[in-house]
Amino acid sequence: MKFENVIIGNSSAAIGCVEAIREIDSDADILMVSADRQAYSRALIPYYLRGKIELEGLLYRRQEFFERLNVETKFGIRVERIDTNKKEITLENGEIVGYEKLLIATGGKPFIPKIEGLNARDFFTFQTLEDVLRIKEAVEKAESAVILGAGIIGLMLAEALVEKGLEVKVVELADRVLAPVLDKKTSEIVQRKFAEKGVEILLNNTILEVRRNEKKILRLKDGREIETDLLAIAVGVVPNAELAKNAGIKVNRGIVVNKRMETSVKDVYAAGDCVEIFDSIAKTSRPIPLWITAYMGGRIAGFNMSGIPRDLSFVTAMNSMHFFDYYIITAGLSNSEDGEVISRLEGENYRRFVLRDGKIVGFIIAGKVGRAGIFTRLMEEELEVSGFKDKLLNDNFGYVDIPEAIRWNLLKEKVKFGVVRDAWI
Amino acid sequence: MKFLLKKDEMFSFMLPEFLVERRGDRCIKCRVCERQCGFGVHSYDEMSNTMRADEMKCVGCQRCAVMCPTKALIIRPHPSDYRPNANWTREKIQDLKKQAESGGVILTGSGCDKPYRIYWDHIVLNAAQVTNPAIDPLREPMELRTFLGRKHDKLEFAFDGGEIELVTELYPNVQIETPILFSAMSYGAISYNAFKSLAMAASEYGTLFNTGEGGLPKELRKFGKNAVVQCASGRFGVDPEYLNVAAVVEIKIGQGAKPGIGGHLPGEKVTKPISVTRMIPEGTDALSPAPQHDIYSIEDLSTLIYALKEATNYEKPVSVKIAAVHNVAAIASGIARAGADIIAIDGIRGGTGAAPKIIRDNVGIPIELAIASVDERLRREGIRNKVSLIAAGGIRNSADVVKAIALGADAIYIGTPALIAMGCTLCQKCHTGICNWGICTQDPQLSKRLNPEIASKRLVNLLKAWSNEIKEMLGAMGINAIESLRGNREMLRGVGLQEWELEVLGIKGAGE
Amino acid sequence: MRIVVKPEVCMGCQICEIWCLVAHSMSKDILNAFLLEKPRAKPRIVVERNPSEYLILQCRNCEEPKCMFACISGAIYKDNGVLKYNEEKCVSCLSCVMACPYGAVKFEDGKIVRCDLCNLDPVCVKVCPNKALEVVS
Amino acid sequence: MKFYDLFLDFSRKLDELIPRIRVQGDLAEIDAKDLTHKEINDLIRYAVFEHNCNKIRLLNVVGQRYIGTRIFSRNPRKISVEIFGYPGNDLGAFLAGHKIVVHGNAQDGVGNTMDDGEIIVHGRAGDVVAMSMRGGRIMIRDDVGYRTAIHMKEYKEKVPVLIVGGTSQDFLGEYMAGGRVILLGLYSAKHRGRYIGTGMHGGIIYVRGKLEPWQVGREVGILELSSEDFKFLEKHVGDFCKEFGFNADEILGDKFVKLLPVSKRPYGKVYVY
Amino acid sequence: MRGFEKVHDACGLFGVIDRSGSRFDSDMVVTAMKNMKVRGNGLGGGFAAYGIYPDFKDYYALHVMLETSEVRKDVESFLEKNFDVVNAEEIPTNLEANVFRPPVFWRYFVMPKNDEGDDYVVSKVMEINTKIDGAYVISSGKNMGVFKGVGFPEDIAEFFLLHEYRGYMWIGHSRFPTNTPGWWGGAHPFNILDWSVVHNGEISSYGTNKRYLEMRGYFCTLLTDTEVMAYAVDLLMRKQGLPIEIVAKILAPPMWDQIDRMDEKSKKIYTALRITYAPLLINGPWTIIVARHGEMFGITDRIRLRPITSGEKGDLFFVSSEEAAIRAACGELDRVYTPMGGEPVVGRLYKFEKAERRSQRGEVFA
Repeated sequence: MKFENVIIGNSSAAIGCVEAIREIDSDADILMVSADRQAYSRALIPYYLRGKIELEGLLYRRQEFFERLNVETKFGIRVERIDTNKKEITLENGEIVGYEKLLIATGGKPFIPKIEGLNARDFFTFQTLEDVLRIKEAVEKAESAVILGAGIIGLMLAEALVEKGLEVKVVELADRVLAPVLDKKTSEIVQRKFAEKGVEILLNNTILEVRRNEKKILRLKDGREIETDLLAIAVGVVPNAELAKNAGIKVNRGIVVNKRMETSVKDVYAAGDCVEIFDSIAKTSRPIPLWITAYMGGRIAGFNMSGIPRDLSFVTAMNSMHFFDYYIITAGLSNSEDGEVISRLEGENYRRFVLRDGKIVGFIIAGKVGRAGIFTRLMEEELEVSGFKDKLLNDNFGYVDIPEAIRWNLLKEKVKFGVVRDAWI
Repeated sequence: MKFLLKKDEMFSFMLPEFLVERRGDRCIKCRVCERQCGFGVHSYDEMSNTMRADEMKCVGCQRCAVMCPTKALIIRPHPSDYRPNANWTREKIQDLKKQAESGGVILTGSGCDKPYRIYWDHIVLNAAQVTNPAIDPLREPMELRTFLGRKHDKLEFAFDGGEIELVTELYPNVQIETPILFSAMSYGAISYNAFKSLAMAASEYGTLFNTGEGGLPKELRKFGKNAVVQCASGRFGVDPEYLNVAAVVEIKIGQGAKPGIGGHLPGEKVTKPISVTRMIPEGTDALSPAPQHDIYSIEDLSTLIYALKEATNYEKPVSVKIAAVHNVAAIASGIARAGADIIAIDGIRGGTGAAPKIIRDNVGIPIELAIASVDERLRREGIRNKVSLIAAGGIRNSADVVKAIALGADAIYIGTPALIAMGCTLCQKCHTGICNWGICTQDPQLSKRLNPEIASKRLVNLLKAWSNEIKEMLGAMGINAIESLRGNREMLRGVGLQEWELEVLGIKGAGE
Repeated sequence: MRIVVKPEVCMGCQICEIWCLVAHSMSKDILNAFLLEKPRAKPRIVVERNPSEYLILQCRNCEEPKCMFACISGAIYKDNGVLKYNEEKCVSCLSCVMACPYGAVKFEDGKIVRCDLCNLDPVCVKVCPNKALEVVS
Repeated sequence: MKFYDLFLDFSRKLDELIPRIRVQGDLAEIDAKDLTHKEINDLIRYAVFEHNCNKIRLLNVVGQRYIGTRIFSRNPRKISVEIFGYPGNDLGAFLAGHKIVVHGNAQDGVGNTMDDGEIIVHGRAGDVVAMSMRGGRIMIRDDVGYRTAIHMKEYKEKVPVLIVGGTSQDFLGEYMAGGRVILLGLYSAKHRGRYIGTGMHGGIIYVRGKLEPWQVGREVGILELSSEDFKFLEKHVGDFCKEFGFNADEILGDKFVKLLPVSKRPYGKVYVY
Repeated sequence: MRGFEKVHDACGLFGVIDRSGSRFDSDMVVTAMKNMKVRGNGLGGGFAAYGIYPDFKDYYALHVMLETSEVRKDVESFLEKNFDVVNAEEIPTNLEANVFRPPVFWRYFVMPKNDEGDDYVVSKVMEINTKIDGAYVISSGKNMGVFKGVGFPEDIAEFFLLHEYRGYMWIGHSRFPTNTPGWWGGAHPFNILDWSVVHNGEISSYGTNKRYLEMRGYFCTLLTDTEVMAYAVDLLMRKQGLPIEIVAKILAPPMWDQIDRMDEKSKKIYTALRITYAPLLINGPWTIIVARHGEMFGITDRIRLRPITSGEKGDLFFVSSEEAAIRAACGELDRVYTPMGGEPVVGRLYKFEKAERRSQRGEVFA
């Protein structure tokens, strides 16, 4: 059995890849192999836990999608190994499938720090459908929870658990929540939001040891011991790159890819949370585990796999998050102090821009998030904004505030390649 | 309107001219009226969540009433009035108060609105019955093509070798497909978009627009073959290329709305693009002297006519535009003999972008009488075919066009009807530089309101409609070419006119 | 297709916005939509205004729609070349707001508000008194 | 009363006139004796466009108008016309960048609405010299008449210049909206013109010699010259002296005054809306 | 200008010429007119005959209508003053004929004083018509004459004893005026010098045409629109020397859309004609027959709102409102032709053949 395109994984990058291939070529055969039984959206996990959506709602693309796009699927099957010489993959059931082009989109996996006494049954992670089903069950019996890690996932889980009536504590090693993306002011607002809901956030702290009686007893760095029914670990995600590594593909922190999403081995592409990629703003290669980055990476890989050379031109970290209806959007070097920083805080509305050489390299917009995408665009275009930088801080900043000479050029859509005709649910 | 205390202003004794009524059950507070009023009449008050109106500022242009999505606005003359007085009308009292408060000469825009007799409304047309057939213009040919320029008394042919050769060399003539031209409205007086709309419409329909005295912007020179370019006392934008791209060169001596008065485009209207076209620095007053300072006599006019013919290599008809004044017939005769190919005569009701009100309303004579007496005079002298006559000022519909041509005009200039077609409501505030319809303004935000694509289409529709109506009237008379109407006063009869008026018009009374 | 504004003739009257609201109201009647319906329908058009300028923006129906790429729930999708939005699937994560380079996706009263192109017969284009909006393919 | 077209009816066809022209390479010489205005310009066009002449010499000119007016073409070729005799009114009207030199006196309307180029008169000129002139330069060796430089205008780098060796009669620079006029007053101690610069709202008039305040319109202020003004005068007066054989240093050594409009908007307050 | 009444009429026209130049009597023309009796209503009839005064062929024959006998003195003293009168006589009439209140007709054979020519004659005719109340010159050509009045054509023929004249060319007219009282001067043909015109129709452009002709020195005095035809033809053909083929294109020009489709040369000529002679476009429904010595032509308006037919038999050439009238006069024909609107049909003496060939070769007027 041999396919022109084989995709390992079925999440964002994989879907992006399939949709791109089909824009170019309606005939090429595609096989999608994934350990997951269904193509669901991991980013929706917290919403499911909160009951905002039903299980059905987790499905990013339904099975009909694959039929309609004529994609052969082998879901619920793990890939054992890749042989890049023979251009074959071996599945866990022993089946061998040949490929002409291969996309590795194996995603990421939760990072579990070393904690004394911790074993797998003691804690939950919060990434997969299995995880959330387990948590859902556990929540029914639990009264209290401790979450290690005050990142986006940790805090969203905290919000969900508070809503379920649990007494929640969050333990965070850094001196504030969301330290990698928020500055002090926004962190404080978020902390205040959680405090108002009774969530205790233990900063500059971590769990050193887990012990058990009826409940779990956690010994913290500051020496305190706290009891909890439920422990969740959400300190981050790391690339799931073993498969690639074993196949002899170059891996640093993640699978190394270039702008065309090509790995070190010919005809093997990689995209999504499993790769490390060049951050156009931070000017360094690193894993950027974001939904849109994964989708775009997969999409670019799809074009290149179909013989259409195309680069992923702009990548940087960007996040949209919300806690107790407080919305925050960040991008780039959002909390950097290195450069010209302009900001305005009014109540809980906050805008902060980091400028270098008159160009935006990062921003935080919180409260009235308005039309934050415009700033991402300005970053991507590397537009000199010093001429109107004061206006950036207005809640209703828009294209009208950009000088007319460049405004209309910006409003032209720059289609690099590919026209999306259809993308079904 | 903020009902705030005012300081440092002379308390005004003026009454508001218009009443702004807002129907509460209709107003959705969408604030379209506020955004549409260049005069700042409407405003929204947040505290009371109401729309307000400052009626002192309202000019009755009806922009808000038209644009209001729920038609919640009624703008009508203000019912507050002085004691009725046939002598001291409201207008007279208001003008006087305005002068008492300012000490200025009152300026106004648009044409004279005084009730001098409108002769068009006292002239009726003929139609064929029984003895000759009326012609159905929808199915049979009906010709409105008109040529403007000097005509020969006779043609000479040579019959060499069996071939017929035309020996006579024709004078330059310009062909138009309907005897209706757009009158002079300069870029500066009207907005770029309005100006461009006129050019586009003239070009599409095959007639002419008139640049007025403000020049022709470079990018619009492609419309030159449909342009009458003016050479007026200010000589703005007059360069050799301007003269040579045109279809007709017109010397502007006078204007019906302000005979004997020069032009004055205030410095604030001389924006960058205007200054490029007029070739004067930005912000400078563009002054057009009352006379042309190289024309103090009829010989001097002749000098300029031939200077322009020289400058254009005798390829273009030269027109002379004058205001209709008391001895217009003798003046026209002189102009014809001075070498003009076309004489345009502008009557007392002709429009203007700005004129002293006292002049506009009191100087000049109606075009009906002027055109009749000029035509008759030129015929008596045997030189009617030496010039084409264009009647202007106060033409309101196609019947007026037909009557003017039957009185003796070759073609008609329309200014105000063209403006109305584009949206003008004759609020007479052209001179303020604020025009809510985007026509008579240089404010870039206001001029945007006139989309040349729409406005030119409206103008073409106007020309089409009038031309079709003219064809209907011609058909009814049993005539199938406009030249058979020209000077055909048999087709006219007067109603309710005195003997002297019939005599001047050269028509019989109805029933005679 | 895409709705674009011709800035040289857009006069900022916002009549497009008013009728957009009506088109997305329950009653489709301007008076009811504004005066009676609670909550009032939301116009999809983005009107930018500062003291001296204005700009009307509709969804550009991008050929490569970033909002769709960013959408984590599949609520934004394309159907036969037209971007569509399924409110039921949306979890208001605001990824689309973050991604849309034109700021054409609005977030108002906890809901994503975005242009639906009125089933390819956009009301805003029809009502524009100055033909400043046009549909281009 | 018979009707005549003053030009077409009295002008002969070009074919009849061709013997009047002598072409020698680049130069065409035309004997203008008894020729009409139109005939002269017909011949000039013939020389310029049929024979590609760039230099025209007109002999025996007496009163023929519009000389040089009809050489406009989209081709920017510059023609030089030398006139011997007494050209008539509107010499170089609408002139499109060409050069005209007159050996004799000129009449009214020299350079009327002239666009660009140069007119040099070795003698005097009549009324309305440089009316509505928009560019180029006119140099008159002797005096000029009424309403000189009326409504002269300028735009950006296109600044017309008029230099008069003698003096001017009344209404010099009326309505003037731009450009530069230099009045050298070489032949009399005093200027006699009145209403100078009335309605003036742009441009500069330089006057050498004495000027009483009553001679100047109320829209005009009398100022001292700056170093920039002197630089300007040096160039143009220098050219003038070279052309007509005067001593520039001597002339420039004398006192000049500068007339400037006090407002770009002289009538802004007269009207109410 | 005021006091004028335009006459609206619908009429019968007829013309016949013997191209060899042989003279013949009035029989054919009277028969033909009688045949078209229903086209008239007895309020007007008339004839023009060419070649009838061979004895005085170098003198202008003035047929003068005198409404009263007193006015004759004024006319005769005016004539004495301006002409050498070689013969003066009352035109013989039959007072028994069925006509309505006939005036008196005199004819004078005259020669202008001081060797003056045609223009002089025209101006003197205009002077009599406008200045001498009650006197009208109804024809003024050489070796020809007009006989017309109020009555049916055959009655007019009888009144004027027409069978006693012999000419090589005759035209006739039967009139149906609708709104003017019968007036002898208003009957057709209209004549100036040797130009005679009979007309069927109504000229909608009358006011335009009349005012243009007035500018050229023609004054319309006969209270009918046909007059402008006669004067227009006189102006164009006699004064300006244009051939009938060109005159036809002035009176009834092609439509602009037709001109737009022509080749450049023709377009230029037709455009020149239309713009120069625009006031002489004769608009409305009409057919005319125009005669002068040596030739006769018929033409209609450009969209042919009134009828015309021509016919040939041997040397004879006919133009008529109806084919039946020609056949009534002549029986079998060699050729019958109905021209297009605005297309002239021409009958000429053979001795003018050269001119005829010339015009036929002028292809643009084909």
